[in-house]
Parts: sequence; C-alpha cells; structure tokens
Amino acid sequence: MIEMLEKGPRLAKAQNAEVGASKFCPGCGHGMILKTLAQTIDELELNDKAIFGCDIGCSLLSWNYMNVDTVQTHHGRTTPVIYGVTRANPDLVGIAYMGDGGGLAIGSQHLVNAAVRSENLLIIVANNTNYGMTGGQMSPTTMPGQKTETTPYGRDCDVTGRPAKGAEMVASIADPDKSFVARASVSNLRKLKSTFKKALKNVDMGGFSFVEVLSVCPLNWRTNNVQTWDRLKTMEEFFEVKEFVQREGLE
Amino acid sequence: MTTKHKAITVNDVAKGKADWHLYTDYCKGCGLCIVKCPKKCLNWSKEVGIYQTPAVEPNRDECIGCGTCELVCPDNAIRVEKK
Amino acid sequence: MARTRIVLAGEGGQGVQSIAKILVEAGYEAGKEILYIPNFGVEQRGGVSIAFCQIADEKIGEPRFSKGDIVIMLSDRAIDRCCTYVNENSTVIYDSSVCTKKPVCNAKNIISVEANKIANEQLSARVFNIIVLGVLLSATNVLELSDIKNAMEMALGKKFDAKPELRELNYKALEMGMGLIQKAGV
Amino acid sequence: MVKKLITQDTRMFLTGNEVIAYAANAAEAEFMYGYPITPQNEIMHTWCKLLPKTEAGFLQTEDEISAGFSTIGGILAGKRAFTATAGPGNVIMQDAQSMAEMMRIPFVCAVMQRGGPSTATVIYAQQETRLTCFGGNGEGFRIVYSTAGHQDLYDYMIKAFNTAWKYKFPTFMLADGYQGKMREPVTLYDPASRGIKMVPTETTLGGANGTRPVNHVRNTFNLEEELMEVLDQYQAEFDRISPEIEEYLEYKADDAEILIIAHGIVARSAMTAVDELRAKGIKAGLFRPITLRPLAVKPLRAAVKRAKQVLFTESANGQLAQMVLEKIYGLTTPYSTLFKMGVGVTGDDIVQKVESMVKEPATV
Repeated sequence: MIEMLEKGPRLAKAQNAEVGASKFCPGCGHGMILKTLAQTIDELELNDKAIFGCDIGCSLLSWNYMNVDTVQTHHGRTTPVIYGVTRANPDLVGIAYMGDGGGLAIGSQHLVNAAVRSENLLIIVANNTNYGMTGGQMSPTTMPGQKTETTPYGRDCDVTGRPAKGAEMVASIADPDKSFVARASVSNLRKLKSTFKKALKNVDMGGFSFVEVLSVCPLNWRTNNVQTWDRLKTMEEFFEVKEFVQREGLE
Repeated sequence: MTTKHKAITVNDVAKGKADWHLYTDYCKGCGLCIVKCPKKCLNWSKEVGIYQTPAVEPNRDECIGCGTCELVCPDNAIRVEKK
Repeated sequence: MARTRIVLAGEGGQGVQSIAKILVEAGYEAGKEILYIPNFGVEQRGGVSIAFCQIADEKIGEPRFSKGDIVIMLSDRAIDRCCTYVNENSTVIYDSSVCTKKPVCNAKNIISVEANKIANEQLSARVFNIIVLGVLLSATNVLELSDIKNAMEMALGKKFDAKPELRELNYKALEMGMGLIQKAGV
Repeated sequence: MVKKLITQDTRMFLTGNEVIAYAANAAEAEFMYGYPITPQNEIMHTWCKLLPKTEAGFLQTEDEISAGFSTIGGILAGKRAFTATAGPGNVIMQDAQSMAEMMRIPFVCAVMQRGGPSTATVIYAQQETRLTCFGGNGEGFRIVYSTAGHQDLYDYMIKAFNTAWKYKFPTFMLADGYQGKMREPVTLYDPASRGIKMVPTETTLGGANGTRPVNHVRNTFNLEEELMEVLDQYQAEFDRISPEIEEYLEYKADDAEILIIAHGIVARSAMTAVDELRAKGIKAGLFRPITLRPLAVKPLRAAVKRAKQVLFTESANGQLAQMVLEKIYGLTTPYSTLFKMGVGVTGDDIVQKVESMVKEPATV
C-alpha cells in the first residue's frame, strides 16, 4: 500500500538530509559504510568536531553526504589534506575516506607515512577489489582470478603480484601505543559500528586509526543480490576480518 | 513546511507490533535486504523505486519486524517503526 | 663606484666557504654593501667549491659577475674551473704548494703563494684557509684587519675562548697570509 | 596566535631563505608544511629553528604532494599556512596547486627555482616560470610575484599572504637558488609599521558548532557547463582584480632605444648593464614585470612601443618572452634574445649583447 508519510527516512544527524537519495549505484557498499559512520559520529557526539574528507573515485560521490564540514580532494590526497587539517587544529576529529585505489595505490605513500608518524586521523579504506568509477579495473586488492576490465581473463598473481593486504601492512608499521588498526566488513554493520567507535575514540584521544572495510560493488562485479553477498563471503575468507592493533585503554 | 514522503507501507507486521515502510524515492532496488532477511520474507514489489526498478516489501504474516532490512539498506530507504 | 669582485675556489673541505663567510661578515659589519653567493652543487663534500663575493660602497646590481677582480685558486680543479672568471684586469692567486700546474690565463698578474706548505710546516694544517683569508685581505685591500678579526671572533669566538692558543694561532696565520701578498708586492 | 619576532626595523645580513622564513613570521604565518629540496631547504631550517620563539607549527611531510595538500588542509582549518619548494618538487606539487586553483584556496608557496628539466642542477635557473604561472591541468588562475633580491623576498612574501587571502587565488613568490642561497643586507620590519594590515584568515573546516551551515567543499563537477560556469566566473574575477595586483618596475625606460625585458634576479643584472651602457652613450632601459601573473600589459605595451629594439634575457629559453610576446601582439618593435638555460646572466653578458644589437639591429 502506497502512503504519503510525515516521517521521512531514519537518518543520522551526521547525514545530510537535504540531498535525498545518495549518488551511489544500487547496492553500493559506500552507502552502508557511510551511514554507519554517520551513526557512530552521532553516538559519540562528535558532530561538531568531525571533519570528513573524501577522495576521487566513487568515494567523491559522498562530497555532500555527511552533515559535517566536508572537503572532496584529489586522487589519494585525502590523507594529507585531512592530517593537514588536524595538524593545524588538533581539536578536530579528522576522517579521510577513500577506496582501495586511493588508499593502497595512488595514495599509498601518504597512508604509510601517516601510519608511521601516527598522524591524528581516521583513514577509512572501502575495499571493493576494483576501481569502480573508472569502469572496474584491477586494483591492488583485486582477488586472485578475479575478472576486471584490465584482467579480463582473471587476475594472474604471477604477473600482477598478490592482492595488497592494507590492514596487515598498516598494522606492521603503526605505533601500538597510539594506533587502532582493523578490518571490518559491510556484512556485519553492527560490528562495523563498534569498530568505527573504537577508531574514532582513538582519534579523539589524539591517535591514528585505520579501518579497511570490505565492501561490495554489484555494478562492476556484475553480481545480483545473492551473488554479491556470496562474493563478500569469499573476500572475508581471503582478507581476515579482525582488529590488528588496539592501543591500551580503548574500548 | 512539511514534506511528505511517498512510501510502501505494510502496517502491523510482527503480529501488530511494528509498521514497515519503504521510501520509494530512496530505494534503488538492489535487493541486498532480501538476502539478509532472517525470515526470508522480503520479496520484489509491484511498486518501483527511484530508478523505476522493483522495490521490495515483506510478507506481513512472516515479517517479525526485526529491522535487519533497515540496518542493511545502503540508502536508508527502509524504516521499521516499532509500536 | 668601488666594487670588488672576488672568486674564491678550492676543493670541498678546504674551508673556502668558511673564510668567504668571515670576509663578507666583516664587510657587512664595516658598513659595506655585500653580495655573497656560495656555489653549491649536488655533492655535499668533495666537489670544487666556489664563493662569489662582492664588496662595494653602493647597492650591488648583478648577483653573478663574469670576471673577478681577485680570483683565488686553491687546487688543480679550481684552476680548470675558474680561468673563465679571469680577464686582463684580474689578479689571479693560486697555491703552488697544492696545485701541480700554473694557471694559464690572460690576467693582470698571476701570483703564487704557498699557504698550504706554510700551514703544514710552520703553523698547523687546520689554519690553511685562514692564511688564504690573510692573502685575500691584503689582495683586496678594502677591509681593515680589525674588521676581519671581529668577524673571526663572531664565527670562532667560542672555540677561541675554550682554547685561547687557537686565537693566537689564527691571528698568526692571518698575518702570515697578509705578508705573502705584501712580499709579492701587489 | 604566533609571536612576531621583528617588532622594529632591523638591518640584517642574511641568506634569502632565512629572509623568507622571517617574512612569513612577520606576516603572522602560523604553519609551514614542507619537504626537503635544494635550494629551498633553509626556509624550513630557519622556520624550525625559530619555532620555540614564534610558537608556530611545522610538519615535514613525505613528499611535495603531501606538502601541497596538507598546506591546503591547514588553510581550510583556518590557519595562515604556507609551503616552499623547487624544481622537481614544484612539478609534483602541481597536483595540489591545481586543486588550490579549483577550490580558490589562499595557498602561498615560495618557489626557489633550480635548473631543469628533471633533477638538473640544485643551483639556479628561471625555468619554473611557465610552470609556476600555468602549471597543472588548468588555466593559470594564480598570482605570481617574481623577486629580485632580499628586500623583495621580505616585502613580497608578506604581500603574498595578503594577496592570497584577499583574492583567494593561489599566490606564489617566484625566486631562485641564487636568491635563496646568497647573502646580502636586508631591512626587516613589522608590516604594521608600514601600514600593512594582515588580511584576516577564514575557517572552512571545523568550528561551526551549529553557528553556520556545514561546508561541502568540492573539486568535482558533473557537467561540462557546470564547470564552465564556475571557470568563467573565476576568469572574470581574475580579470577584474588584475589591475589592483599588477606590478612592474621601469629603469631608465622612458627614453630607452633598447628596452631590456627581464624578470627576477636577471633584471638586477640588467640594471647593472643599463648603467654601463648609458655610460657608453647607449640609451638602454629596463622593463621588469614584478607580477608575471597577471602581467602589467598596458605599461608593457607602451614601453615596447616607445623603444626601437627589445632584448629578452632570461636564465631560461624564453619562458617569460613567450608570455610577453603574446601580450604585445600587433606591435612591430623588433626583438633579440639572450637566453642562458639554467645559468646566471651577468651584466657583462647583457652589455655585450646590447652592443651587438646597436651594431647590427634586430630584424625579428
């Protein structure tokens, strides 16, 4: 039954209610990650402190998604822009949001050095194993055998090397006394929220946080709803979902 | 000023304990909620979403109003109102 | 308009820039217009090191000049590099106890000094560059000995205070350097 | 609030890089982001050495990409932030500089030119003129001051901050390795003592606390027309403010038969040459554009029109000349060139060239 309701969709305060439907494709993981992030910002009451930065690639479509001050930057450069912000104003809680290309390929030097220096921000890498906006090319995290536009016969690891494991890499260089490093998945958004909570609390305490979120890209994967969740399950077998580094006293 | 929101509404799910709404201006018809539903009671609807693709709606008798579909929806299209 | 253009060239590590700094600092403190460019290459150590110094009474225009009034060459490589800064108005001074050859260029005069030998035999290898500074002071004849001594105090005063005999050694080196040019009669 | 070190006129004997750090402090700059590259390094060194006294901030980044982008972050957070670079560092910082153009960020950068292309020399050149004016994948919505010595470095570094924050176009102080590394006397002063008021900064990210709507700063456009509408507006604004920004210097150019056009430190050699030539009875003069973006086109055309011949001289292969020639289109004054790529131009060089032009006039 179609009705005209007074109440609209249940949005977090940290979500921009004015834009209506998001710009993401049907079934895109970004929507799940971002709404969970927004809910976490609400629950930790960080709405006035949070600064959101997004990259290019699909993540740029979130340039007006959040109801917090936002900057949409350039390929892989969200990390330096946001730590530039928090270096200048350490009271802010900086969030740099990007895809696996922005985080682990074109912006990887920023990720590595931000982790080494324990820059005060949360870096979120939405890992959907391909470059979405540019049309579904191989990314650093493309799974062995996975077909993409630049690996039309499946990713051959003998030629391309093995998929990058971002969270493990960051965990191996992050300062355990200042950092929170985890991998989560959009298959469990309650768990994702508790992961974001720790990550943001750590940033609010002056620390460095990195969360890789296993995400989905039904459009470029060419998967239906059932296949999409199945593919995510396979990814979770390959990319271990867990907390790798957690500074003491963080709950 | 109040804007009204067009929605597919299934009232009195979960033995009358909840109302189920889907905002058609938000639903993109991805169907991810269908797979996640613990009761497997969501189905494609005759109504369409923002991209003129089928939206979804629950079988009133089977739906337990648990809110999993609302949680998982990437686009905030679903609202399960517990009474 | 009085302007003295100096090219001072040697091997990295010979202390060329150190004495150039003392010279220009002395000039600045004496109220002169100064423009000093240290030539700096990609090698942190070991290349040819050149200091371009100008001391003038009026505001200096060009930062780099084509020909020097005084061109000092402290190694074979410095000779190879710096003949280009010499013309018929230049005085060339080279250290014949370091260089194995004589500069071949059309200069007003070419003077050989043995600063390195004197340093090693009579004073200390460490004050080689200060002897050269003395040479330079005499050859340019635009600054007073007291100006240079004041600038040396600014640069090396702490070392001198810790080891007073160093002050004496450096002053002696400075005076011996000046004497070398006076002997040559420039 | 940073502490200002220079409260009264102070004559000092400094390297240019030191002057720039002092000037940034005098301009109340609060944060520097930087990455080592010769011949810029001593700007950072001096800035860092002064930090306990200035209470300003510094971040050494992982590369110039980050130095540029984190500077943008600092500026968006409301700080008077700046960076400095040179050569290949300037090349990779174009990424950030382009974004600063697109977002109208009051980005301030000191460029200490070195030899190019690529690594080349760490010493000196004027080969980043085109890059600094028109780098990136855009239209050159930038303001560029070209300095010619230490007093300029001090004056224009202070001015760069005010120009940037007033007009919201990225602003560059284009200098070079000679100016960075050389020492000459300079008078440092408190800008207030010259009637210069620093333009207040504005905060884009953070600190809203419900007092204003949230800001969504973007760099991306969906439609061609959407982009053009924005850029047309930028161009119109750039044209409108240009007369307020344009600066140039003429030296004995009024009656010059041979007009030398040079910028930066080469213009200083040209002044030496003009004096020598005049002493020999040759009527030479200098037109020195101080702003390369925007160029002071009207006085430039007037000076060129008055002259019988023009000489372009640069430590590059005509990067300024190309920009000028486009702006003097239609004038028929013949010109000659003295280009020394990556090498200093001396007064003697120019004197010889002009003398040859007197003997054998230019025909182009």
